[in-house]
Amino acid sequence: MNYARGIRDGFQYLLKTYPEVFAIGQGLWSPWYVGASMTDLDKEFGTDRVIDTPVSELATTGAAVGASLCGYRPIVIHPRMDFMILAADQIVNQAAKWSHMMGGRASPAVTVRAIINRGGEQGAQHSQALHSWYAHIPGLRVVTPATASDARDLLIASVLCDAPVLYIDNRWLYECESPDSPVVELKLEEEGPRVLRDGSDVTLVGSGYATWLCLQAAEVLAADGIDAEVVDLRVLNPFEPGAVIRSVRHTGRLVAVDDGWQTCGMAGEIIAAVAEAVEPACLKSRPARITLPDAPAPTSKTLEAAYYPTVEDVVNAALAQLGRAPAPKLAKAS
Amino acid sequence: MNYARGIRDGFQYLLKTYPEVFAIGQGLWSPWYVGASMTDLDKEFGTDRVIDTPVSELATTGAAVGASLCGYRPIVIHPRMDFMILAADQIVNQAAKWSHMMGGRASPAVTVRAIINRGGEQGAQHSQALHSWYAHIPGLRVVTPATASDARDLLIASVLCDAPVLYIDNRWLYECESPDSPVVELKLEEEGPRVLRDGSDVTLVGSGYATWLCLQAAEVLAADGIDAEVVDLRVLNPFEPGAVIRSVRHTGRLVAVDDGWQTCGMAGEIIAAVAEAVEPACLKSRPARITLPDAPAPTSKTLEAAYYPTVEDVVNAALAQLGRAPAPKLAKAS
Amino acid sequence: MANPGIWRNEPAAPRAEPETGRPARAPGNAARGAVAMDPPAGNTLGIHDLLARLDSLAEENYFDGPTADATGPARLGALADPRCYRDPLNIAGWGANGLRAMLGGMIAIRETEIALGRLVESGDVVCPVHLAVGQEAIPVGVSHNLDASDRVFGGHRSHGHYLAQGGDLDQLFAEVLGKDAGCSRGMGGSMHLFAPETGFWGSVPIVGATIPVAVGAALAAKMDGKGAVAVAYFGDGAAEEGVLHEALNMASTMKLPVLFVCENNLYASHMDIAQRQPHDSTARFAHAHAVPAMVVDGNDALAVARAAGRLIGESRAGRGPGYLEAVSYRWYGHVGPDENIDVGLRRSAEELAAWKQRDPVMRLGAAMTARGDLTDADIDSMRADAAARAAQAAERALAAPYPEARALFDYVFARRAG
Amino acid sequence: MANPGIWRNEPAAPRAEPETGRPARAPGNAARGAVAMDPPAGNTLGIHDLLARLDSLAEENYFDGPTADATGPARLGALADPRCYRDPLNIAGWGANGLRAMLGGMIAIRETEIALGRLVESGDVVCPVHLAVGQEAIPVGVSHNLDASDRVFGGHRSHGHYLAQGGDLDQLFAEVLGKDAGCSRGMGGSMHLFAPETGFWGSVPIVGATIPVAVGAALAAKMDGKGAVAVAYFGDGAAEEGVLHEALNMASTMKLPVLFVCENNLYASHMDIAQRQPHDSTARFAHAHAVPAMVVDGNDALAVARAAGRLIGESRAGRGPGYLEAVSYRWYGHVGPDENIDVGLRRSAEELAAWKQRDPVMRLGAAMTARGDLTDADIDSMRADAAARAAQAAERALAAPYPEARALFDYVFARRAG
Ligand SMILES: Cc1ncc(C[n+]2csc(CCOP(=O)(O)OP(=O)(O)O)c2C)c(N)n1
Ligand SMILES: Cc1ncc(C[n+]2csc(CCOP(=O)(O)OP(=O)(O)O)c2C)c(N)n1
Ligand SMILES: [Mg+2]
Ligand SMILES: [Mg+2]
Repeated sequence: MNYARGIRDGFQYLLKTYPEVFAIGQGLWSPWYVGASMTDLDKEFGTDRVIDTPVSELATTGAAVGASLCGYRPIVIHPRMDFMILAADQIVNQAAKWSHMMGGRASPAVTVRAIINRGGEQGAQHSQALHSWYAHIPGLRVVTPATASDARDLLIASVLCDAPVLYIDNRWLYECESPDSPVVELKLEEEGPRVLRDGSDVTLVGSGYATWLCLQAAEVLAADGIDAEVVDLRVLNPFEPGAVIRSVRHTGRLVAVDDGWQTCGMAGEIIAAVAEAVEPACLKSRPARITLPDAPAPTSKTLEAAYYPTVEDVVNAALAQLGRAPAPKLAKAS
Repeated sequence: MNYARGIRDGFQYLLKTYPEVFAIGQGLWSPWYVGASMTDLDKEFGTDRVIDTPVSELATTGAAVGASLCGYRPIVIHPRMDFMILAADQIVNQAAKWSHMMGGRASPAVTVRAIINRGGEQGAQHSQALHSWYAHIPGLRVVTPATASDARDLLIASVLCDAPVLYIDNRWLYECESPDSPVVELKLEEEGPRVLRDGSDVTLVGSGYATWLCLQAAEVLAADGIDAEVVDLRVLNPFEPGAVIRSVRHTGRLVAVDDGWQTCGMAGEIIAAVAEAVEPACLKSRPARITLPDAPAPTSKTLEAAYYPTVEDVVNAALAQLGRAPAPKLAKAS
Repeated sequence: MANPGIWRNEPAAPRAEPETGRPARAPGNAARGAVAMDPPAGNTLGIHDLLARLDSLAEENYFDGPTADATGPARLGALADPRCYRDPLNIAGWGANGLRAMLGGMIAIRETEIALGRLVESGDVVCPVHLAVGQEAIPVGVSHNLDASDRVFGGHRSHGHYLAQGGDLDQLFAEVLGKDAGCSRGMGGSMHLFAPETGFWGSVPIVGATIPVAVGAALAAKMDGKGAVAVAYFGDGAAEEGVLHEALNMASTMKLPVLFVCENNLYASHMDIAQRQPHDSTARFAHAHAVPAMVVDGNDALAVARAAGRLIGESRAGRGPGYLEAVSYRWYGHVGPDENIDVGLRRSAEELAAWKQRDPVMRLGAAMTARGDLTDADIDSMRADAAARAAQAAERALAAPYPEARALFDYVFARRAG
Repeated sequence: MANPGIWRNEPAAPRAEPETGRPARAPGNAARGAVAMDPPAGNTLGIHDLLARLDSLAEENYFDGPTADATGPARLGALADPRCYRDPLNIAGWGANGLRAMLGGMIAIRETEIALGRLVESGDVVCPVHLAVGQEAIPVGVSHNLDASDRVFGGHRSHGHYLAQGGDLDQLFAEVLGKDAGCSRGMGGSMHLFAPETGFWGSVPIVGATIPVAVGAALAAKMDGKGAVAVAYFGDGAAEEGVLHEALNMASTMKLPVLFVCENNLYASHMDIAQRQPHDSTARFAHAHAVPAMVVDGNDALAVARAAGRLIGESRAGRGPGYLEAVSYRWYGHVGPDENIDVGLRRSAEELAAWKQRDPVMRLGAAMTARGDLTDADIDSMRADAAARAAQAAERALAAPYPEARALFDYVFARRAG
């Protein structure tokens, strides 16, 4: 099962099992908009439950919020996180706040699905990964699956959760395979960061595509006799740093990886949470972070290659933690 | 000179000195919208240069961006940062990116002024301080004056800067006084964090209203024989942590204070930047942060009192850094 | 036309004539003559009138730049003229009981808001309180056609919307005072009301925000298939937010059962509509999106009830959305009990005084006393009762406890009842 | 009406009749008869036609829910019918030189885009490339009325807008290939063009984003006081973004010199307009905001030039904004050179073939050869020249260097030239 298939299976399970679930968003009747992640769902479940929309991000999202107040569990799909900025009011001011503002009486059980769709020389307005923005907003659960089974099971958990959830997937992961597994209905409230690989030399932390970078880097490091522990965050908000803290207490070394920007981003949050919790004496070296550089996304292929973090960057940061020189040139990732 | 007067003096100086400057936004012809920070500017400079608008945050901001491309230096005013979320596309996708996307040829020299206007039981949609969000966006300078002279001089520097700037002021500071000073035209590119008070026991870092909390706390601590150094960030993006790092190297203790939320917020960024730069052995205790709790703003006065960080919170965090017990109950701040 | 005149088959109310020579309609209409202009029938404007007005606007304004002044004459004509529509309502065909309920509803809203205003003046209420005194006929007229299975959404000025749906009075006062007994458990205050048990599904103060939310509630209602409708209340200022247009397009394209109710009180905070829009009637937006619209005197509860009833009936029957523009005026200023007549705005004491003569309560009351449905003394005692109930609710709320500190965290993530 | 018929005093072009019995206008018009319907004069629709159409829409649709089907018949009538408007253009009154320039402009755009499409197919171009082959008459007609002091803004499909303003061909190819010699120094690609020296002030691919930006450029132009205008190009899909309405209202209220140009090609990516809007003409939005609008055959460069000229003239004279809806069709699919006719959309091979018969290049060319302005061989050689220029530009761009790595950081914060 690959990641795109995981998402599609999640939709299929939800639409089949729960009559109150529906999907709405731009491109749902299109052959290409959301990659292979929703192929023919409109045909399978009808255009009344898989609804394509006008080019109106804000009203579409608001409509999903409204339907969610009235007993439905809509999934509103934004084929690009960049466009979703136009809908931020409904996500941040409405969905995330209604429960609190109404004393727990309103339940906007809406799932907002945002797709990170970058690379391919698409440029600065078609490349953003703004998960850190939304992790900043209390009341909004933020979920970033890194594996195919999480892509499916966290989607299901998001939709079945009574709170608003932002579910973020990344098209660079669509072809990644995980072993087949049966569908499980997880309780999103109980999900959080998870150790995907044990190790004792250095802790690598990521989410979404950054987790994939960490896993690849751990392989490379293993070949070099270095034992990296990989923690996949999975849920960015509310952020529970416990698993990361435990891991760093054990390894004494931390590399936080994120495929978003640095300032006020998730990688910094990981380091801050660890620094607050772990005695300085426990740290064998200064924690490091790997993020996008402080620039909008370029288009030229040469600049794109320089822009996005690679497995090599993660490997080298880990080596630096251990006081080792950078590895010999690796093939460029992704 | 108080803070509101500082802002108004900044506008007056700009409108008088530079014919290409104009102000546009909701409430500019109103007697109450923007507090005392723009009183009668419409009368002084005419309604063609101080323009009130329909209730259209997105188009108003876009219009300011457009005018800024064509040789003007508009200031677009959002009387509440919460409402400005509706304009985020023009700030984040347009203003912040046009220069980069156009290879440095486009110069959106727009200043976006956002007002943090909270408290008074206004509730969750009328209380937000989202400076950390915008600090995450490359290409957008973010400025948060804490003193009356900065309120004026950083406004002027923002408007004269060729890049887009988000200038954030906080109504809780409007009555704060600074000594009178002559207007200076600063180069925003050269401004950054500044030590407002020297000390050697602990470093307190804040921006905007949080800086005021730090300064008050330093007074209280001084009475207790503790010498706190206070760093005022002033410019959140691009973030230059040098002054903070130097201070922490000196004191070995860090309390990062922010009046926004915690996850992926500015306080975490400060801690991360320090943790990355300072050898663990340099730190005498784990850095701490003080932020809003992870909840939307409440309305009830009792809950508001519990919600916002106070001088007492900062004092106690500093005491904890020094291994000391919390101070006896202080009067509630603000 | 499949059903000519469908919007006109109500008994025509007598039409108050302007006191001055100022014509109730812009002169362009008659002059052109190309559009058949029926004499105004009652105080509801049907689509033909609107198209005619649009046409006359074209004649006068679209092409002659120099006369198309942004601060030019009002296009709503008499509907926006406080010298018109002052007479007692035409209540022929309406039973006394129904009318008494509507009158009582308006009086209850008014007395409640006056009491809230006093709590603001006394300093007991701190949160922003937006009063709609003078606009009571709109929610009473609209809710006349709704029940608890419908889904009503409001904005920052929604006490009346909440009460007209049957929202609890004690819970309203408790909410405004930030008490745990409030309809939103004290977590929202005046601008965040919630009473889904009555069909009132929430108000929030981001202008325009509930418009698409109501469209979503209508989508849910359509999926439910039980004939419920959603209602979005918003103001003439909110009509400047792009989201209204996105919502109208979606509702129109998907044929959703939602009534857009624009309470056009001619002001958005400190700015009158002529400073913000090229035309003073917002129903033109409905037409642009092919949504049936009616424009009514918002100070006539019966006109509102009739028009809303017609549009809601169409929605319940599966024919898609409707748009009701109800023209009114708020007696108080933008926020709190200040009148906003001496703070440098274009709103004047004269304008306010004139609008007070177009009082929606008085006009219904006068018609009922004239017909003998009740006496002036009856009205006085209705008013006194309502005031007493409000005072009592205020007292109870003042004495009630604030939420516990844990409320700050307990409600961040809701769990659904079911 | 101060100046009756102001929008009609052009020589009327002969009107192509539909090949089938399908009427060019919806039947409601004639049936009602209340609005004086002139016979269509030329292929521009003035405001009266639009109001009449609005009226007929009301007749047929507003009230009869069941027939107001979201996927119902097109309201643009013949303008959206590819069986109409196929004849050679009426060029009476137009000089050969001017026409040759316009024809050459269209040919240059077409050959350039065909060459770009080939680079996509060969894999040399990676960035998304949105082709507007078939729509060349619109930018050529609009730019006919503009010069380098004006401010034109585009979107994701803007090669033609850039070229029609005189944007450099080499820089275009270099930009699409991400080379340092590009008009945006290789930092943007096809969707981010910039050539302020020609009056082309930028295109970006967030749909609708440049609409308010153009309004701001118009505000700047008004402040400059030199008679410049701004132009915002956008599509029928962009008209669903609320920001269009906010921008129209601002421009109308502030009387800003901006021309809104809606290139209505009846599709937004995979969805035809009937799936997204209740009506297929977007000019209704201009009317709603009291902005003068004209709807033209977007495959007739002269009709576009005339209408744009009229509206721009009004703007330059200080009379505020205008709205031009130009109906056309893109020969390629949404992105890249694929035709999108066999990928499960409602767009069919027949539809495409029919539209190719309404070719804007052929129709102008045929009229010119018929009058003897040039020969078929002349046209062939214009085409060959344009293709050769494009091929040359492509080659130069392919050989040009990429930006240096420091470009990633150098442009984050611009410094103004002055
Ligand atoms: C998005 C947003 N922008 C601005 C405001 C500030 N604001 C509050 S009420 C108001 C005026 C609304 O006018 P209208 O819609 O006519 O309603 P009315 O107050 O007249 O009932 C404004 C601009 C807001 N609350 N939300
Ligand atoms: C804000 C935003 N939403 C969605 C998209 C995806 N998108 C790109 S082009 C397009 C369709 C635009 O249609 P239209 O405006 O008619 O222009 P056309 O492609 O037909 O020229 C869409 C939805 C986008 N780029 N930006
Ligand atoms: Mg109003
Ligand atoms: Mg289109």
